[in-house]
Amino acid sequence: MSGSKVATMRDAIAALVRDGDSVAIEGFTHLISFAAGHEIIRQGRRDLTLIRMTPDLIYDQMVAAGTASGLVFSWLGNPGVGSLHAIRRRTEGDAPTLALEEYSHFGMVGRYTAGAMRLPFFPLRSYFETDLPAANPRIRPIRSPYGDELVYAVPPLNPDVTIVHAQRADAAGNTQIWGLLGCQKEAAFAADRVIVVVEELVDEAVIRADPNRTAIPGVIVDAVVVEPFGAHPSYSQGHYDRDSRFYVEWEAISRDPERLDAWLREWVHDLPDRAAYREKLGPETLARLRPTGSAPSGSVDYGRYG
Amino acid sequence: MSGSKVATMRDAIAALVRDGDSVAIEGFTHLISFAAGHEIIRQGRRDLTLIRMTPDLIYDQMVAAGTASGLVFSWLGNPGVGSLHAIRRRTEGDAPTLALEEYSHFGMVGRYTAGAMRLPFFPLRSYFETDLPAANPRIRPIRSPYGDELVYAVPPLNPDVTIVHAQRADAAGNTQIWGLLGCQKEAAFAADRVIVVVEELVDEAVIRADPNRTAIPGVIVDAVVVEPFGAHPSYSQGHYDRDSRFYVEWEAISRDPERLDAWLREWVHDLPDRAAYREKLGPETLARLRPTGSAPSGSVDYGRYG
Amino acid sequence: MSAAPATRTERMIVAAARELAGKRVCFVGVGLPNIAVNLAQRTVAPELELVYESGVYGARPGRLPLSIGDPTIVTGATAVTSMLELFGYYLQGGRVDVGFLGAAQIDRYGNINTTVIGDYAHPRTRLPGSGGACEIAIDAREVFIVMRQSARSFVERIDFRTSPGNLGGGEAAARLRAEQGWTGHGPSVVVTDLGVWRFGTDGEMVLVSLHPGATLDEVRGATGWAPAIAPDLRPTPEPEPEELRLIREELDPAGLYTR
Amino acid sequence: MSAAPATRTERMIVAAARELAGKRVCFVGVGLPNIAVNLAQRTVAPELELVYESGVYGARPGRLPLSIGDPTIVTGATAVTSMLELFGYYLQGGRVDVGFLGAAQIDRYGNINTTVIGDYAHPRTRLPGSGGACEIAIDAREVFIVMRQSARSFVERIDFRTSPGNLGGGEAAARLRAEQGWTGHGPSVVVTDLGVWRFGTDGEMVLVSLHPGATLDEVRGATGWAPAIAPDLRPTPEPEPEELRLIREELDPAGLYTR
Repeated sequence: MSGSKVATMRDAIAALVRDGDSVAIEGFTHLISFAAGHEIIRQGRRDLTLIRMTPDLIYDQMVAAGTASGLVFSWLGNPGVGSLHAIRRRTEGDAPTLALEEYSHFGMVGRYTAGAMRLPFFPLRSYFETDLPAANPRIRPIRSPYGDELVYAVPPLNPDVTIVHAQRADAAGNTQIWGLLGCQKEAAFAADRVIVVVEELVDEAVIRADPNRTAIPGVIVDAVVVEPFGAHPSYSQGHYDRDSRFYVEWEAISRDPERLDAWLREWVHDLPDRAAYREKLGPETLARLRPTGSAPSGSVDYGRYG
Repeated sequence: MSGSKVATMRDAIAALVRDGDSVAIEGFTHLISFAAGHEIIRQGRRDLTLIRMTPDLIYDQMVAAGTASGLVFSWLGNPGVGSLHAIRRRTEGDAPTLALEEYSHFGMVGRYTAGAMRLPFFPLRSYFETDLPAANPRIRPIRSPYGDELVYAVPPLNPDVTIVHAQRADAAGNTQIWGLLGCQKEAAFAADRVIVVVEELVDEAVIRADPNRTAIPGVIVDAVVVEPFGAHPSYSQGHYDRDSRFYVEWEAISRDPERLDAWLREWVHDLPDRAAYREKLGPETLARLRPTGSAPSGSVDYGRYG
Repeated sequence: MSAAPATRTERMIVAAARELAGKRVCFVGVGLPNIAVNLAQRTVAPELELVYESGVYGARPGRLPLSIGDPTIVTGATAVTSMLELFGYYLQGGRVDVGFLGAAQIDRYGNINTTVIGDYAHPRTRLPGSGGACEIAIDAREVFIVMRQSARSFVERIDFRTSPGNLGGGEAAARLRAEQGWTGHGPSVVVTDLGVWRFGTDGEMVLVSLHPGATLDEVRGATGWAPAIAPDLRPTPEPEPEELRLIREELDPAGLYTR
Repeated sequence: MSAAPATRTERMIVAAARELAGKRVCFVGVGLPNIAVNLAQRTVAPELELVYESGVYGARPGRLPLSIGDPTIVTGATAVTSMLELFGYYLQGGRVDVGFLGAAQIDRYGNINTTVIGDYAHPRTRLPGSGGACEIAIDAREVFIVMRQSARSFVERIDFRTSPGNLGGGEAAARLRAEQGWTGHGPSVVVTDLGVWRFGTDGEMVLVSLHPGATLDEVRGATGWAPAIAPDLRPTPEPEPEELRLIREELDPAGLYTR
């Protein structure tokens, strides 16, 4: 419909992510844009407030690289494996140097939803009788106007930039996702600027053939970056598997600051872009992560009318 | 997974809809279960509170047939055509006999959502400076716990029964919809009992092939009724068109109480079931409403993993 | 090949369509607004994205839909979502530039009644109610109103305020909208079968152009208050032949709305 | 064909799985709970529907997922939804029968800490935090806790209350839950590598069975308070060979979690 928003990752990050921004790279396990995170590190952004339900390895790397001064999150770990040690080193002990703002999962989802809907708060039945509201005074009780019942509220979350990886988009940024949907739609609608990174750039007709599959409309998207394998070691349903082996290996890398620095040099700073990362991963890794077979959704018929 | 919930419409309505119930037959223009509404009329239910964002012809018919004592809604008309005269006759003038509880569209959606989420209220930016809160005291102002901003709240809506028409379900009630989604998911999750009426009963494998397409999981469904063409004169995307001609004709039928009674006799009371209605419509009408061609969504690949 | 002269309804549609020049995202109501928006997309606003409250974004209707939930607005659309997302993320989220509203009654400040004529509890006429109108009036960045004008519809005092316009005046309305965080700036234009009205800083509508064939006397007779007339009142420009052709041949060949 | 004797971890998994007999909808955590739930589905609870907080309902994992967002839980599932719907409609909506939680620290009332060891602002150890645990503890009809037991994890006083259990006692907890409209009735069982605990009406956990090989002295040494022991304390029934086979050959062949 409108002009193309296709850009290189370098140009998209340079134009849309600024020092001091709040940045949400969302995607629950699935479709995490490591490619964008690495480019932010390469461009030396500073003082970012990093927002994610589950900071995952990408924020451990971005914190280790010195991009961040704060973290907004709901679960801080290497799922099924262990810790994010770079983040822990800056949050434990007498003088933490990373500001934490902590919610539960539903609290974070509610915050994005309030942000997307321009609500001044989102109510939820959570936090009762826990220490979380004391730890984070932005979690506040609110009384129902019906029968005086008490629930809790969380405030809206409106990132300066939301970055989402997806299976496909057209040049105008109309974006489709299948598999885990996480809170990408809410995080994108809540944001001031949106970057979509995709496995495949497709014709507008592909999107329009299945409008129920569209997660993010182009009208809220500022840049479309085409970056196959851009979510590795996270995954893209149907394209490649989660590299669980790398998640296990990260435990030892992350535990040792020198090893972590060396890793960042080798896999981020010394590489010009994601194409070089893909090449460095090598054909064996790409082959190892290929799905064992296909599982087609099947096609439904919307019918022509007029 | 679990036992079959497939039932006839007669048995489903007999078992699950009781005199005095609040009943939501949802579907915004699309997928309105006229088949269920007609069976409720045939079984002579009384004193129902009928809930729908847009009461549409089906509630005009159900009100005319004497099933209802109240109406909860947000837009009362024959879309693009005119009025619902049976309902108007019971709501205009000095002695209205149908209790109206009135919201806006987003208010109704918020009510279902609060019902589905077990929230004591849903906040929205609506109703400011209108006469709606005075007309309906259940619309109440609420202050944000952040910065004292004022918004409005609507209370949760939890129908005794929600009835939803859909393109397909499996025998356990796992239900998929494409095209307009309305607020069916919210209305179903908010309800105590759920009846799903479908164009096609499909194997569980069809549902599991495209889990993102599932609107309603079987675990909240009480009965699955297979009723092809069960939404006429509403429509089922991809199966048949909206019978706009009938919507235009309804204006004159509805305006004249005697004609309306005759219509109810001919098309509801004197027919045993939906199969007879389909037959009475005749092959020409069915052919007229066939889509002019197919518009396949295309298939996406979820991939096999392990 | 000489076409029949434009009817008043056609003039209303063409004038409304031209207001959409340069607009991006438009919330479409059914009937007249729908024809105006589709005309605009084919003429002055090729980039226009159509949003329907039924859950459709970026519709490409293959025929003129009778209702805003017609299957023709679904097939080939950019996105089709639940109404929670449509109203929450698109409309309340502030993504809609222009909302179109009709009205049974309107007052000089653009406040609208689509609920009842008479008393709310014992109405003379029960109208459809808000639907999404109340939210559109509050959340769309600006509101276009399209309606036929008469002394019964342009009234000194509306019987029920369904959708807020400029409330009791422009300054107070602007202050309230800012204080309460409304996305919308309220009504910006009213297009009728007699002319085009805009709103002054005092929040009151002013007749800025008169359709050829209509007279000021006619306007005064069809307005329930002493209407403000712009000092530089002009005739509404004539519809182009192509605009009339599109309406008559493509958008409403049966003349369901335009005759 | 004689199998190796059951390890303590295997006893813990089998005991947890058996608790799921007759249950319908289970919210699965990763790791040990995941193996227990999958074992239950293959043995005592064939009707069990698996819910993952990542947005999956009715999963049919083709392999043991390392994370709760693994692609293998998506392909072939009954429904995959946004997290707003998963947490809002499924969990808070009251559709989950059993939620599984782990813990870094637990007290006698089943209150759980997964946030920090030490002071919140200056923690000795920063743990993952709530994730969905806080909501599961409040909304799931009942909560099963699976964790290894030691004097460091079974403590008199937890450092931070992430997920509420029976608060300060059974009666007060039941009253609060009713008053505040929680769907959940709180923790009903704690399965450890030493035995199985249930909760009395006073809200305190009571050891009801002891795994063969574990002793009461061991339990007391691994509990930071004087534990209540059921008068009819029994040995936990031995795992069946088929249960062990399923764990060893199908569910965790690499022994990632069970050795």
